[in-house]
Amino acid sequence: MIHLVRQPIDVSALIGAVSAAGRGAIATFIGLVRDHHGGRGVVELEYSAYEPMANAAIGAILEEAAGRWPVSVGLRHRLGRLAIGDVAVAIAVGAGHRAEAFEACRFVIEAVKERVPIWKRERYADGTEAWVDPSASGGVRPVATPAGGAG
Amino acid sequence: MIHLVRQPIDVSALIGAVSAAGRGAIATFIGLVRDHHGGRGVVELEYSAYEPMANAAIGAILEEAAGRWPVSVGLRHRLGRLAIGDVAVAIAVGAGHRAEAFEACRFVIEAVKERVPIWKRERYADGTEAWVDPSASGGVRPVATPAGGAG
Amino acid sequence: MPSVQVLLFARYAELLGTPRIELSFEDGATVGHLIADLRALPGGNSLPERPFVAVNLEQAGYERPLQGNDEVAVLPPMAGG
Amino acid sequence: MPSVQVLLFARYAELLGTPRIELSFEDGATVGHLIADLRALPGGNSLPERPFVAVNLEQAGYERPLQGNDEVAVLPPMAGG
Repeated sequence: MIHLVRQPIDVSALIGAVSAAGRGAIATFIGLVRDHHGGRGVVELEYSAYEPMANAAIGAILEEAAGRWPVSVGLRHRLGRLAIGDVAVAIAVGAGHRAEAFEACRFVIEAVKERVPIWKRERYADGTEAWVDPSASGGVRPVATPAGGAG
Repeated sequence: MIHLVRQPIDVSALIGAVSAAGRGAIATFIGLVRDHHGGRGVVELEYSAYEPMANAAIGAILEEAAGRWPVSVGLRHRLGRLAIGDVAVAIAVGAGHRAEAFEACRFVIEAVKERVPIWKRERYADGTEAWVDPSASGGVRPVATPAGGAG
Repeated sequence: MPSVQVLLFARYAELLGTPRIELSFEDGATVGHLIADLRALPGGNSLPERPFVAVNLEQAGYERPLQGNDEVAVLPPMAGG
Repeated sequence: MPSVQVLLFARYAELLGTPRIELSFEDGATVGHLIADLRALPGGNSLPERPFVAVNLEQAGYERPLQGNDEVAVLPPMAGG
Protein backbone atom coordinates (compact mmCIF):
# COMPACT_ATOMS: atom_id res chain seq x y z
CA MET A 1 0.00 0.00 0.00
CA ILE A 2 1.36 3.43 -0.95
CA HIS A 3 0.72 5.83 1.91
CA LEU A 4 2.93 8.63 0.54
CA VAL A 5 1.55 10.72 -2.30
CA ARG A 6 2.68 13.70 -4.32
CA GLN A 7 -0.77 14.70 -5.53
CA PRO A 8 -3.52 16.37 -3.47
CA ILE A 9 -5.08 13.99 -0.96
CA ASP A 10 -8.66 12.93 -1.67
CA VAL A 11 -10.15 12.86 1.83
CA SER A 12 -13.56 11.70 0.62
CA ALA A 13 -12.06 8.67 -1.08
CA LEU A 14 -10.13 7.84 2.07
CA ILE A 15 -13.33 8.03 4.13
CA GLY A 16 -15.15 5.90 1.58
CA ALA A 17 -12.45 3.25 1.75
CA VAL A 18 -12.99 2.66 5.49
CA SER A 19 -16.79 2.84 5.32
CA ALA A 20 -18.59 -0.49 5.31
CA ALA A 21 -22.13 -1.56 6.05
CA GLY A 22 -21.18 -2.95 9.44
CA ARG A 23 -19.26 0.15 10.57
CA GLY A 24 -21.25 2.96 12.11
CA ALA A 25 -18.49 5.31 13.20
CA ILE A 26 -15.75 7.05 11.28
CA ALA A 27 -13.21 9.34 12.90
CA THR A 28 -10.81 11.30 10.77
CA PHE A 29 -7.86 13.54 11.36
CA ILE A 30 -6.68 16.00 8.74
CA GLY A 31 -3.49 18.01 9.08
CA LEU A 32 -3.41 21.21 7.04
CA VAL A 33 -0.49 23.48 6.24
CA ARG A 34 -0.75 26.41 8.63
CA ASP A 35 0.21 29.98 7.77
CA HIS A 36 2.38 30.39 10.85
CA HIS A 37 4.83 28.50 13.04
CA GLY A 38 6.59 29.72 16.14
CA GLY A 39 5.34 33.25 15.56
CA ARG A 40 6.64 33.45 11.98
CA GLY A 41 4.56 33.69 8.84
CA VAL A 42 4.86 30.57 6.68
CA VAL A 43 4.26 30.88 2.94
CA GLU A 44 5.10 27.37 1.71
CA LEU A 45 6.69 24.15 2.81
CA GLU A 46 8.22 21.01 1.46
CA TYR A 47 7.92 17.50 2.86
CA SER A 48 10.55 14.89 2.07
CA ALA A 49 10.89 11.33 3.32
CA TYR A 50 13.04 8.24 3.42
CA GLU A 51 10.30 6.76 1.33
CA PRO A 52 10.67 2.98 1.64
CA MET A 53 11.14 3.21 5.40
CA ALA A 54 8.33 5.75 5.79
CA ASN A 55 5.91 3.55 3.88
CA ALA A 56 6.90 0.53 5.94
CA ALA A 57 6.65 2.49 9.20
CA ILE A 58 3.17 3.75 8.34
CA GLY A 59 2.11 0.24 7.36
CA ALA A 60 3.34 -1.06 10.73
CA ILE A 61 1.42 1.68 12.58
CA LEU A 62 -1.81 0.86 10.75
CA GLU A 63 -1.34 -2.83 11.49
CA GLU A 64 -0.73 -2.07 15.14
CA ALA A 65 -3.93 0.01 15.27
CA ALA A 66 -5.94 -2.76 13.61
CA GLY A 67 -4.52 -5.20 16.15
CA ARG A 68 -5.43 -3.06 19.16
CA TRP A 69 -8.93 -2.03 18.05
CA PRO A 70 -11.49 -3.59 15.69
CA VAL A 71 -11.00 -0.88 13.10
CA SER A 72 -10.15 -0.29 9.48
CA VAL A 73 -7.64 2.53 8.91
CA GLY A 74 -6.52 4.50 5.87
CA LEU A 75 -3.76 7.11 5.75
CA ARG A 76 -2.21 9.39 3.17
CA HIS A 77 0.76 11.69 3.75
CA ARG A 78 1.71 14.22 1.12
CA LEU A 79 5.27 14.82 -0.05
CA GLY A 80 6.75 17.67 -2.08
CA ARG A 81 5.87 21.36 -2.07
CA LEU A 82 2.64 22.36 -0.31
CA ALA A 83 0.84 25.66 -0.06
CA ILE A 84 -1.01 27.09 2.93
CA GLY A 85 -4.24 25.19 3.52
CA ASP A 86 -3.17 22.07 1.64
CA VAL A 87 -3.89 18.73 3.27
CA ALA A 88 -0.56 17.37 4.53
CA VAL A 89 -1.87 14.22 6.15
CA ALA A 90 -5.27 12.53 6.38
CA ILE A 91 -6.27 9.56 8.51
CA ALA A 92 -9.66 7.86 8.39
CA VAL A 93 -10.73 5.18 10.86
CA GLY A 94 -13.87 3.10 10.39
CA ALA A 95 -15.18 1.27 13.46
CA GLY A 96 -18.30 -0.26 14.91
CA HIS A 97 -18.38 2.28 17.72
CA ARG A 98 -17.15 5.80 18.19
CA ALA A 99 -14.82 5.25 21.16
CA GLU A 100 -12.68 2.83 19.15
CA ALA A 101 -12.69 5.14 16.14
CA PHE A 102 -11.48 8.15 18.15
CA GLU A 103 -8.86 6.19 20.09
CA ALA A 104 -7.38 4.51 17.05
CA CYS A 105 -7.32 7.78 15.06
CA ARG A 106 -5.50 9.58 17.85
CA PHE A 107 -3.05 6.70 18.24
CA VAL A 108 -2.21 6.75 14.53
CA ILE A 109 -1.47 10.47 14.26
CA GLU A 110 0.69 10.42 17.40
CA ALA A 111 2.64 7.41 16.13
CA VAL A 112 3.12 9.00 12.69
CA LYS A 113 4.66 12.08 14.29
CA GLU A 114 7.01 9.97 16.41
CA ARG A 115 8.07 7.13 14.16
CA VAL A 116 7.87 7.98 10.46
CA PRO A 117 10.96 9.41 8.71
CA ILE A 118 9.42 12.47 7.10
CA TRP A 119 10.92 15.97 7.22
CA LYS A 120 9.49 19.42 6.70
CA ARG A 121 11.26 22.50 5.40
CA GLU A 122 9.37 25.76 5.84
CA ARG A 123 9.72 28.95 3.83
CA TYR A 124 8.79 32.14 5.67
CA ALA A 125 7.30 35.46 4.69
CA ASP A 126 10.75 37.08 5.11
CA GLY A 127 12.26 34.74 2.50
CA THR A 128 14.24 32.60 4.96
CA GLU A 129 13.80 28.85 5.35
CA ALA A 130 14.28 26.33 8.16
CA TRP A 131 13.89 22.65 8.98
CA VAL A 132 11.15 21.82 11.43
CA ASP A 133 12.64 19.99 14.41
CA PRO A 134 10.36 19.34 17.37
CA SER A 135 13.46 18.65 19.51
CA ALA A 136 15.00 22.09 18.85
CA SER A 137 14.27 25.21 20.88
CA GLY A 138 11.87 27.25 18.77
CA GLY A 139 10.88 24.10 16.89
CA VAL A 140 13.18 24.65 13.90
CA ARG A 141 16.84 24.44 12.92
CA PRO A 142 18.46 26.67 10.33
CA VAL A 143 19.08 25.44 6.84
CA ALA A 144 22.68 24.19 6.74
CA THR A 145 25.44 25.62 4.63
CA PRO A 146 26.72 22.76 2.46
CA ALA A 147 30.09 21.29 3.41
CA GLY A 148 32.83 23.09 1.52
CA GLY A 149 30.53 26.06 0.89
CA ALA A 150 31.36 29.68 1.61
CA GLY A 151 30.19 29.64 5.24
CA MET B 1 -27.90 28.05 11.61
CA ILE B 2 -29.76 25.00 10.33
CA HIS B 3 -28.08 21.90 11.67
CA LEU B 4 -30.85 19.49 10.66
CA VAL B 5 -31.06 18.52 7.01
CA ARG B 6 -33.20 16.23 4.89
CA GLN B 7 -30.73 15.93 2.01
CA PRO B 8 -27.47 13.92 1.98
CA ILE B 9 -24.79 15.51 4.13
CA ASP B 10 -21.82 17.01 2.26
CA VAL B 11 -18.92 16.10 4.54
CA SER B 12 -16.34 17.84 2.35
CA ALA B 13 -18.22 21.12 2.54
CA LEU B 14 -18.45 20.79 6.31
CA ILE B 15 -14.70 20.20 6.53
CA GLY B 16 -14.06 23.15 4.23
CA ALA B 17 -16.19 25.40 6.43
CA VAL B 18 -13.98 24.84 9.48
CA SER B 19 -10.69 25.02 7.59
CA ALA B 20 -8.84 28.31 7.80
CA ALA B 21 -5.27 29.38 7.17
CA GLY B 22 -4.50 29.54 10.87
CA ARG B 23 -5.92 26.13 11.71
CA GLY B 24 -3.68 23.14 11.21
CA ALA B 25 -5.82 20.35 12.65
CA ILE B 26 -9.26 19.09 11.72
CA ALA B 27 -10.95 16.23 13.51
CA THR B 28 -14.20 14.85 12.19
CA PHE B 29 -16.73 12.32 13.32
CA ILE B 30 -19.15 10.71 10.89
CA GLY B 31 -21.99 8.46 11.99
CA LEU B 32 -23.22 6.06 9.32
CA VAL B 33 -26.37 3.93 9.26
CA ARG B 34 -25.29 0.41 10.24
CA ASP B 35 -26.78 -2.76 8.83
CA HIS B 36 -27.36 -4.29 12.26
CA HIS B 37 -28.43 -3.35 15.78
CA GLY B 38 -28.68 -5.60 18.79
CA GLY B 39 -28.10 -8.66 16.65
CA ARG B 40 -30.89 -7.85 14.18
CA GLY B 41 -30.45 -6.95 10.54
CA VAL B 42 -31.45 -3.34 9.83
CA VAL B 43 -32.62 -2.42 6.33
CA GLU B 44 -33.67 1.21 6.75
CA LEU B 45 -34.36 3.79 9.41
CA GLU B 46 -36.08 7.07 9.92
CA TYR B 47 -34.93 9.98 12.06
CA SER B 48 -37.42 12.50 13.40
CA ALA B 49 -36.89 15.46 15.71
CA TYR B 50 -38.53 18.17 17.72
CA GLU B 51 -36.90 20.44 15.19
CA PRO B 52 -36.83 23.90 16.80
CA MET B 53 -35.58 22.47 20.10
CA ALA B 54 -33.09 20.16 18.38
CA ASN B 55 -31.62 23.03 16.37
CA ALA B 56 -31.36 25.17 19.49
CA ALA B 57 -29.81 22.32 21.49
CA ILE B 58 -27.19 21.68 18.81
CA GLY B 59 -26.43 25.39 18.62
CA ALA B 60 -25.90 25.46 22.38
CA ILE B 61 -23.57 22.44 22.22
CA LEU B 62 -21.46 24.05 19.49
CA GLU B 63 -21.27 27.28 21.47
CA GLU B 64 -20.21 25.37 24.56
CA ALA B 65 -17.47 23.62 22.58
CA ALA B 66 -16.21 26.90 21.15
CA GLY B 67 -16.14 28.32 24.69
CA ARG B 68 -14.14 25.42 26.12
CA TRP B 69 -11.61 25.05 23.30
CA PRO B 70 -10.27 27.48 20.65
CA VAL B 71 -12.07 25.68 17.85
CA SER B 72 -14.50 26.19 15.03
CA VAL B 73 -17.21 23.50 14.80
CA GLY B 74 -19.72 22.50 12.14
CA LEU B 75 -22.43 19.84 12.48
CA ARG B 76 -25.15 18.37 10.31
CA HIS B 77 -27.69 15.78 11.40
CA ARG B 78 -29.91 14.11 8.84
CA LEU B 79 -33.67 13.62 9.28
CA GLY B 80 -36.13 11.45 7.35
CA ARG B 81 -35.59 8.03 5.82
CA LEU B 82 -32.02 6.78 5.52
CA ALA B 83 -30.53 3.71 3.89
CA ILE B 84 -27.65 1.56 5.13
CA GLY B 85 -24.36 3.43 4.78
CA ASP B 86 -25.93 6.89 4.64
CA VAL B 87 -24.30 9.61 6.73
CA ALA B 88 -26.59 10.25 9.70
CA VAL B 89 -24.45 12.84 11.45
CA ALA B 90 -21.21 14.62 10.63
CA ILE B 91 -19.13 16.84 12.89
CA ALA B 92 -16.04 18.76 11.79
CA VAL B 93 -13.78 20.62 14.21
CA GLY B 94 -11.03 22.97 13.07
CA ALA B 95 -8.34 23.85 15.62
CA GLY B 96 -4.80 25.09 15.90
CA HIS B 97 -3.67 21.81 17.43
CA ARG B 98 -4.82 18.23 17.27
CA ALA B 99 -5.50 17.67 20.98
CA GLU B 100 -8.14 20.40 21.00
CA ALA B 101 -9.66 19.17 17.76
CA PHE B 102 -10.07 15.60 19.05
CA GLU B 103 -11.37 16.64 22.47
CA ALA B 104 -13.93 19.06 21.10
CA CYS B 105 -15.12 16.59 18.46
CA ARG B 106 -15.63 13.86 21.05
CA PHE B 107 -17.43 16.27 23.37
CA VAL B 108 -19.84 17.33 20.64
CA ILE B 109 -20.91 13.83 19.58
CA GLU B 110 -21.39 12.73 23.19
CA ALA B 111 -23.49 15.83 23.94
CA VAL B 112 -25.59 15.36 20.80
CA LYS B 113 -26.46 11.84 21.86
CA GLU B 114 -27.46 12.99 25.34
CA ARG B 115 -29.19 16.28 24.81
CA VAL B 116 -30.75 16.65 21.37
CA PRO B 117 -34.40 15.60 20.85
CA ILE B 118 -33.98 13.31 17.86
CA TRP B 119 -35.55 9.85 17.53
CA LYS B 120 -34.74 6.86 15.39
CA ARG B 121 -37.12 4.20 14.13
CA GLU B 122 -35.50 1.12 12.65
CA ARG B 123 -36.93 -1.32 10.13
CA TYR B 124 -35.54 -4.84 10.25
CA ALA B 125 -34.90 -7.56 7.73
CA ASP B 126 -37.89 -9.50 9.13
CA GLY B 127 -40.24 -6.59 8.35
CA THR B 128 -40.75 -5.46 11.96
CA GLU B 129 -39.90 -2.00 13.26
CA ALA B 130 -38.87 -0.53 16.60
CA TRP B 131 -37.88 2.74 18.27
CA VAL B 132 -34.27 2.97 19.35
CA ASP B 133 -34.13 3.67 23.08
CA PRO B 134 -30.71 3.55 24.75
CA SER B 135 -32.48 3.28 28.14
CA ALA B 136 -34.39 0.11 27.20
CA SER B 137 -33.07 -3.40 27.61
CA GLY B 138 -31.99 -4.50 24.14
CA GLY B 139 -31.74 -0.86 23.08
CA VAL B 140 -35.16 -0.64 21.45
CA ARG B 141 -38.86 -0.42 22.31
CA PRO B 142 -41.63 -1.86 20.19
CA VAL B 143 -43.65 0.34 17.93
CA ALA B 144 -46.81 1.26 19.85
CA THR B 145 -50.33 0.32 18.87
CA PRO B 146 -52.25 3.60 18.53
CA ALA B 147 -54.73 4.43 21.30
CA GLY B 148 -58.13 3.04 20.42
CA GLY B 149 -56.54 0.58 17.99
CA ALA B 150 -57.13 -3.16 17.92
CA GLY B 151 -54.45 -3.99 20.55
CA MET C 1 -59.76 27.77 31.67
CA PRO C 2 -56.38 28.48 30.05
CA SER C 3 -54.85 25.79 27.88
CA VAL C 4 -51.49 24.61 26.56
CA GLN C 5 -50.38 22.80 23.43
CA VAL C 6 -48.87 19.43 24.26
CA LEU C 7 -46.55 18.01 21.61
CA LEU C 8 -45.87 14.28 21.51
CA PHE C 9 -43.06 12.67 19.56
CA ALA C 10 -42.00 9.32 18.19
CA ARG C 11 -43.26 6.42 20.32
CA TYR C 12 -45.22 8.72 22.67
CA ALA C 13 -47.20 10.11 19.72
CA GLU C 14 -48.01 6.52 18.77
CA LEU C 15 -49.12 5.64 22.30
CA LEU C 16 -51.55 8.58 22.45
CA GLY C 17 -52.50 8.27 18.79
CA THR C 18 -51.67 11.92 18.04
CA PRO C 19 -48.69 14.28 17.83
CA ARG C 20 -50.53 17.21 19.43
CA ILE C 21 -53.20 17.67 22.10
CA GLU C 22 -54.61 20.87 23.55
CA LEU C 23 -55.18 20.46 27.29
CA SER C 24 -56.82 22.98 29.57
CA PHE C 25 -55.57 23.47 33.12
CA GLU C 26 -56.64 25.08 36.39
CA ASP C 27 -54.87 28.08 37.85
CA GLY C 28 -51.72 26.98 39.67
CA ALA C 29 -51.37 23.72 37.75
CA THR C 30 -47.82 22.52 37.09
CA VAL C 31 -46.05 20.41 34.50
CA GLY C 32 -46.53 17.49 36.88
CA HIS C 33 -50.32 17.96 36.88
CA LEU C 34 -50.32 18.10 33.08
CA ILE C 35 -48.40 14.83 32.81
CA ALA C 36 -50.88 13.22 35.20
CA ASP C 37 -53.76 14.43 33.00
CA LEU C 38 -51.97 13.13 29.92
CA ARG C 39 -51.47 9.71 31.49
CA ALA C 40 -55.22 9.54 32.20
CA LEU C 41 -56.04 9.79 28.49
CA PRO C 42 -56.59 6.65 26.36
CA GLY C 43 -53.16 5.11 25.76
CA GLY C 44 -51.54 7.53 28.21
CA ASN C 45 -50.96 4.96 30.93
CA SER C 46 -48.24 3.44 28.72
CA LEU C 47 -46.19 6.61 29.09
CA PRO C 48 -43.47 6.41 31.74
CA GLU C 49 -44.39 8.04 35.03
CA ARG C 50 -41.92 10.87 34.62
CA PRO C 51 -41.13 11.46 30.97
CA PHE C 52 -38.67 14.17 30.00
CA VAL C 53 -40.51 17.47 29.40
CA ALA C 54 -39.58 20.70 27.65
CA VAL C 55 -41.57 23.93 27.94
CA ASN C 56 -41.05 26.49 25.19
CA LEU C 57 -37.98 24.58 23.89
CA GLU C 58 -36.23 24.38 27.28
CA GLN C 59 -36.00 21.40 29.61
CA ALA C 60 -38.55 21.90 32.41
CA GLY C 61 -39.01 20.47 35.92
CA TYR C 62 -42.28 18.99 37.15
CA GLU C 63 -42.86 21.82 39.67
CA ARG C 64 -42.93 24.45 36.96
CA PRO C 65 -46.29 26.31 36.85
CA LEU C 66 -48.07 26.27 33.51
CA GLN C 67 -48.92 29.46 31.66
CA GLY C 68 -51.49 29.93 28.93
CA ASN C 69 -49.99 29.35 25.45
CA ASP C 70 -47.01 27.38 26.79
CA GLU C 71 -45.76 24.79 24.31
CA VAL C 72 -45.17 21.65 26.32
CA ALA C 73 -43.25 18.83 24.63
CA VAL C 74 -43.10 15.31 26.03
CA LEU C 75 -39.88 13.71 24.84
CA PRO C 76 -38.98 10.02 24.55
CA PRO C 77 -35.39 8.99 25.30
CA MET C 78 -33.15 10.68 22.77
CA ALA C 79 -31.56 8.59 20.04
CA GLY C 80 -29.76 11.04 17.77
CA GLY C 81 -26.18 10.82 16.57
CA MET D 1 37.33 -3.73 2.68
CA PRO D 2 33.54 -4.13 2.60
CA SER D 3 31.45 -1.00 2.29
CA VAL D 4 27.96 0.29 3.04
CA GLN D 5 25.74 2.91 1.50
CA VAL D 6 25.04 5.73 3.90
CA LEU D 7 21.90 7.75 3.15
CA LEU D 8 21.56 11.26 4.53
CA PHE D 9 18.32 13.21 4.65
CA ALA D 10 17.01 16.72 5.04
CA ARG D 11 19.32 18.90 7.15
CA TYR D 12 21.91 16.13 7.51
CA ALA D 13 22.26 15.89 3.73
CA GLU D 14 22.85 19.64 3.69
CA LEU D 15 25.47 19.43 6.43
CA LEU D 16 27.46 16.79 4.56
CA GLY D 17 26.72 18.27 1.15
CA THR D 18 25.33 15.00 -0.25
CA PRO D 19 22.42 12.62 0.19
CA ARG D 20 24.54 9.48 -0.21
CA ILE D 21 28.06 8.38 0.68
CA GLU D 22 29.70 5.00 0.30
CA LEU D 23 31.89 4.26 3.31
CA SER D 24 34.16 1.25 3.72
CA PHE D 25 34.56 -0.40 7.12
CA GLU D 26 36.85 -2.88 8.86
CA ASP D 27 35.68 -6.29 9.95
CA GLY D 28 33.79 -6.07 13.23
CA ALA D 29 32.90 -2.39 12.79
CA THR D 30 29.55 -1.27 14.19
CA VAL D 31 26.98 1.42 13.46
CA GLY D 32 28.72 3.47 16.14
CA HIS D 33 32.04 3.29 14.30
CA LEU D 34 30.35 4.34 11.07
CA ILE D 35 28.78 7.38 12.71
CA ALA D 36 32.19 8.35 14.10
CA ASP D 37 33.68 8.09 10.59
CA LEU D 38 30.83 10.16 9.21
CA ARG D 39 31.33 12.87 11.83
CA ALA D 40 35.00 13.08 10.81
CA LEU D 41 34.07 14.07 7.24
CA PRO D 42 33.86 17.75 6.18
CA GLY D 43 30.65 19.15 7.70
CA GLY D 44 30.13 15.98 9.72
CA ASN D 45 31.01 17.52 13.06
CA SER D 46 27.74 19.45 12.90
CA LEU D 47 25.80 16.20 13.16
CA PRO D 48 24.58 15.36 16.64
CA GLU D 49 26.75 12.85 18.48
CA ARG D 50 24.16 10.12 18.37
CA PRO D 51 21.78 10.64 15.47
CA PHE D 52 18.93 8.20 14.91
CA VAL D 53 20.04 5.41 12.56
CA ALA D 54 18.17 2.83 10.50
CA VAL D 55 19.79 -0.18 8.86
CA ASN D 56 17.91 -1.80 5.98
CA LEU D 57 14.76 0.19 6.86
CA GLU D 58 14.72 -0.78 10.56
CA GLN D 59 15.79 1.31 13.53
CA ALA D 60 19.26 0.13 14.61
CA GLY D 61 21.34 0.40 17.75
CA TYR D 62 24.93 1.65 17.81
CA GLU D 63 26.32 -1.76 18.78
CA ARG D 64 24.98 -3.42 15.66
CA PRO D 65 27.78 -4.91 13.51
CA LEU D 66 27.87 -3.71 9.90
CA GLN D 67 27.54 -6.09 6.99
CA GLY D 68 28.58 -5.49 3.41
CA ASN D 69 25.74 -3.97 1.34
CA ASP D 70 23.86 -2.72 4.40
CA GLU D 71 21.85 0.42 3.68
CA VAL D 72 22.49 2.74 6.61
CA ALA D 73 20.26 5.80 6.90
CA VAL D 74 21.02 8.68 9.25
CA LEU D 75 17.75 10.34 10.17
CA PRO D 76 17.13 13.86 11.49
CA PRO D 77 14.34 14.32 14.04
CA MET D 78 11.08 13.36 12.40
CA ALA D 79 8.62 16.06 11.47
CA GLY D 80 5.79 14.38 9.63
CA GLY D 81 2.10 14.67 10.29
